[in-house]
Amino acid sequence: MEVTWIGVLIKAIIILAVISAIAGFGTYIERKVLAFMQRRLGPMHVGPYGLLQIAADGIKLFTKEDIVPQNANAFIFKIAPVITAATAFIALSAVPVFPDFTIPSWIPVLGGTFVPSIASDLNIGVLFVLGMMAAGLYGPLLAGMSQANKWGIIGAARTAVQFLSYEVVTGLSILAPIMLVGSLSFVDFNAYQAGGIGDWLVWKQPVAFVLFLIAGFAETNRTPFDLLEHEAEVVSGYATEYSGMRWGMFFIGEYANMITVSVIAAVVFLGGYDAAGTLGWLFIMAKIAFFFFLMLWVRAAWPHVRPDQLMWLCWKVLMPLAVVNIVITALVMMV
Amino acid sequence: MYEMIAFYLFSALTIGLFMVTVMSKNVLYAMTSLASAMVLISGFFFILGADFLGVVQLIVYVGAIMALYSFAMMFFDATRDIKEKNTNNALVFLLGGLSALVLVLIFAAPIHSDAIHALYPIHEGAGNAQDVGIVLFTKYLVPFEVAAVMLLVAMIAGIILAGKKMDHSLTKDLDADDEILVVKDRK
Amino acid sequence: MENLVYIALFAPFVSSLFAALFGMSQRQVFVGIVASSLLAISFISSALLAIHLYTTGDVIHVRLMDWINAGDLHIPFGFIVDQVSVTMMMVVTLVSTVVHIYSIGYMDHDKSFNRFFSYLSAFVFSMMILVMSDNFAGLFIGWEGVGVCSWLLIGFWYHKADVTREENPSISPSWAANEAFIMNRIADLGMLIGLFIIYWNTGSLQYDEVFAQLPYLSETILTTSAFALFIGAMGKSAQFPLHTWLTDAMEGPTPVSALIHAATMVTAGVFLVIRANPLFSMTPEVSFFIASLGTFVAFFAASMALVNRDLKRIIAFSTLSQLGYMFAAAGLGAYWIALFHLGAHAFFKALLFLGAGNVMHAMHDELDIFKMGGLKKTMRWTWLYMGLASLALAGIFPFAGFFSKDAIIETAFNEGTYVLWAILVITAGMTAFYSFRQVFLTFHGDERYKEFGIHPHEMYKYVLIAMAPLAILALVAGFGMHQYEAFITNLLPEYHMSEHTHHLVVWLTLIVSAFAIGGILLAYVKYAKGLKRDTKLENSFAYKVLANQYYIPQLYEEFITKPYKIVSEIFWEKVDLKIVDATVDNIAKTLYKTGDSTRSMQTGNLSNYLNWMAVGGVVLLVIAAISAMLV
Amino acid sequence: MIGLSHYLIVSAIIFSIGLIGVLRRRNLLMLFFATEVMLNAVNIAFAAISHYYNDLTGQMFAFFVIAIAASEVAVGLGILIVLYKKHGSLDLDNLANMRG
Repeated sequence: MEVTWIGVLIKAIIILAVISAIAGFGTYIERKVLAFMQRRLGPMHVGPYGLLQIAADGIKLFTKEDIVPQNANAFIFKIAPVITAATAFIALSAVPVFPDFTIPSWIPVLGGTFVPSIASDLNIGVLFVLGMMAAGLYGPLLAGMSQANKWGIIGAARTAVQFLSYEVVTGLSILAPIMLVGSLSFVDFNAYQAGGIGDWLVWKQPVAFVLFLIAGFAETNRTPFDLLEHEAEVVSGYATEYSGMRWGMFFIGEYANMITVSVIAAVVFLGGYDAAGTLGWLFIMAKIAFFFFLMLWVRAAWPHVRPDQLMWLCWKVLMPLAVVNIVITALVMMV
Repeated sequence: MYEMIAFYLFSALTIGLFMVTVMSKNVLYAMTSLASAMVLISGFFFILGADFLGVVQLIVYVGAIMALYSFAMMFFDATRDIKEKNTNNALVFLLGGLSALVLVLIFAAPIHSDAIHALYPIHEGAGNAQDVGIVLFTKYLVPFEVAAVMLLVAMIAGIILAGKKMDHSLTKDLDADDEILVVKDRK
Repeated sequence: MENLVYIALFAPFVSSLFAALFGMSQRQVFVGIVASSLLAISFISSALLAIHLYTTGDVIHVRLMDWINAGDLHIPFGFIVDQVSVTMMMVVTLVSTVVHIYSIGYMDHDKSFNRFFSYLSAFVFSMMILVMSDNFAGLFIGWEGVGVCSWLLIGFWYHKADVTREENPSISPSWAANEAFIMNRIADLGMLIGLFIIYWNTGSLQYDEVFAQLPYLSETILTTSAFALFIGAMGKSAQFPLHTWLTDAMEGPTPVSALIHAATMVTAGVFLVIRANPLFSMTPEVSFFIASLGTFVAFFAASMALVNRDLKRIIAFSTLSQLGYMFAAAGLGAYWIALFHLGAHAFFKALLFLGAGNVMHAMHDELDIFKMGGLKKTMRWTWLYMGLASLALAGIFPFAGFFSKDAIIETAFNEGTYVLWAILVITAGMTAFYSFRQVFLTFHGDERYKEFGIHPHEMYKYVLIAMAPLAILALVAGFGMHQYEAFITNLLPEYHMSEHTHHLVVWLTLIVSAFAIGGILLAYVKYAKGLKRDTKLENSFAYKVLANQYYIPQLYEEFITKPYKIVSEIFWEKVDLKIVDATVDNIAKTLYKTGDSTRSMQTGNLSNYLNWMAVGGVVLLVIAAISAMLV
Repeated sequence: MIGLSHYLIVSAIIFSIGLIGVLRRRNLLMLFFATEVMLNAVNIAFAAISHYYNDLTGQMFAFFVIAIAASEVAVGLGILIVLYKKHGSLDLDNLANMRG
């Protein structure tokens, strides 16, 4: 099927709309899941089972006063959240969120348009996503540096340290599957594991899978690695001075990144959208949902780590493990 | 058509952003514009079919090098405008402009390209990453290894330079807050 | 068998390295013992090789590695064990083993004991390379190697200060070492030229390939190369006019004199002529020149030995004289006789030197035989050894010297060169005289040393025992002459006396023996009862000329060293100072001035530097643009 | 149609911008930034030549330039921090100890 610009546009719109919605809905889910795990009810007052809480939060965020601190560098302060959100969505553009499909011909105007699985199928997709996620660190970084606030600066410093360090682990851990597949394209990853559950790379690369997940938690700033905005230590880190929709953008970016990591983990290690058609939809959605749930679950189950423990884990445990994994993979492939 | 639009867009943006980098008095602006211009330069690389180079530009330049710069900036005061004596601005712009003019003249002149042949032609069909890999690990293996060693050496040098006695100043016993108090006392 | 070759070759090397490990440390006896043992191993290997070669006749040719491979030049690191080299190996390893053991006793009180063994073993290694190499390049390496070791060993006591020529004719050990080295370098230049000519014309330096090509070369080339090679041999074997270094080399420790400057290294020249015999047999003029020069040197050196008072110098002159004999034989085509004399001479001359070392040791480094006498009482064994060696040197039946020297003199008669024959016969008489003059003055007569307060004592037992093999060989080696002839002529050309000579052989032998015995008797009459100095004779012109070595060292100094120094000074003052140095100084001055005038550019401010750099860059760009436009 | 000259001209302009930055900046950190600008300009030229001559050598050189930039940052920033601790400023005019 030929990829047309209309198809790509539709895909882009779908991604933007769906992910933004998920980001909002995600907060609700997160609160609910955490609540259940802590034997309480969570949001219950707005709407049935608190379902309208999302709308209430949205209204609150949009209507809240937009504060720019006096000594802050206003311009940078304002664009920093945009960078976070933008890089997160750009990264999603190279990820196969859903399988490709054709819009049924009975729909007027758009009928018969082919919508590709990936908005832009780069042949170096994996690296591109990693690169964009790396660029995403500028959001928190600039936010922290521009706001003339010590908590902010500390948060920014932690951002740089944590993201830079864990990028190494992410890259190295995903290198081993890349070596096995011999391609950097997500489509090839999917095709490599098309043979069913037995072909999933998680069986061949369990170490890489675990390492990638751990690094993914750090890259998306999730508990137990959420040192960038750890309330008990740095108030709210890089986001201390933010309010309203600017703060909301950080939030959307974070959720989008969570979804990106989930998608990568699902496509690279758990077979992706292996079965064509409707089942593929369901499968990948289930996998992504599982990883999303896993993140919440971990948040409920684990305490924070200290920054020095974070670095220790990265450079003295994960990175050597990742390198050893690569070497072993290479040896096995060579033999 | 797309290529042309992209090229002119990227050119205008990068040139503008780099101008900001060079002219701005504010370190944050300079850093931000430099980083974003580098992202745009990776766009150039994608247009030129050098996908792998583009991604490397993103990951290494934007993700690591510029991040390191910003990390280092936290040691200095980033929000304050930097004051520089700008003597001889005329000379600077004359030199810069002249070099730009001459370079442009040289490049705009017709190039005799007949004599130039591709030594490592790009394979049809294979992706850019494969091509790059093949050339990098055959013809450029030794430079590659040397570059690796160089990076290792640079890393060690960086650690030793910056890591030694990070917690106290070599010259001053007072930290910044105390200094302000001292100034106030004098008044 | 191949392993034996390597053991024989490298055992001395290992020994040298081992001793060098302790080179800077205190005297350690075990260093000497280990070195001697390794040398003994080398000797045993050589002996086994010799037996193998004697019984089976297999020439062993090994190739260690490719040494030089450049363009058309292929020189392997190859070694050959044939009849000639095995003879040399036997002689070298035997004498050096004895000398090593001897040195343990002789160098007992020297603080550089370990260093001495390192040098000595290094010398043996170089000598083994010299004799075992299968090509001229390897020979040359060994040749230079022994030169260096000789330099190190002559100058072993380098700390001794220079004195005047009247006080000590060789001035100082380091002076003597330099003299030896420089003279050898001059001669080596000749040898190098010879090698170049050979390589240029035959395209190889391998002995067999070179010799196979010889018949196709022109007369001139053969003559030039043979002569050039012989110049090298002249230097190493101290033939006239490059002979002065050998007597001065006696400044080195006596074991060194015994090993290097009597038995082995100085015979390298003879070895070269023997090795290259196909070349020399094709150039009769050069060969005859060699024979004449050898005869002349034999006589010339013997004449100087007649009047010398220095124990070691007398033996050194006799070495020169015997080398002359060897060259005479080799020049007359009797190569195997020359080689035989070489071997026999090595045994009794080493013995003689070692005996002299004993005397020196006993006399506290006093060498003047006029101050000795009557030492026989205290040094019976040494007296026995030296007497025996002197008998061999004088050529008295049945000692080794008799057979070999007699054969040489017969050869001279056989070739019809009666003048040479006559000189050699007279020289034989002189040899006997000076040898026994020395023996009688040293060991007989009144005990003149007493007035100098010296209490002589015999050398250590083990040293005397170690010298025994040399004494035995000096005694019996001559009887193996016929077996040796059969063995060596497998490789070297045979040499037979003509029918005419054969008839006269008894008479010839008697004439020579008569001269020899006459010499001994004369010495006995003059010196056995004690020293009676004849002032009239000592003041005569001839005596003075001989005592001053024909004034040759003085001539060299006057006509070579001094003019050279004057020329050097002129060049130093006129050329070096005024032209070369001035040019360099002016360059520096210009740079200084430029620096001074442009110093203000260096403000220490990086920005300014960058501005300058940019100016330069823009200028280069403009030049590039303009040149591109012009082309 | 975009040709090689276009890229080279953009590259030259960016390079000159970097040059201007190098010349007029007195703050060492900003000097580093200007250097990065120049390096990037060269990388564009490399990639463009690589593309138009169908030869990967240009890209290879761009990779090595990036590697060099990374090393430069590691060492350079270390030096900057040491300088800052010692002098309390990164201004070149304060560092002119080497007056000839």
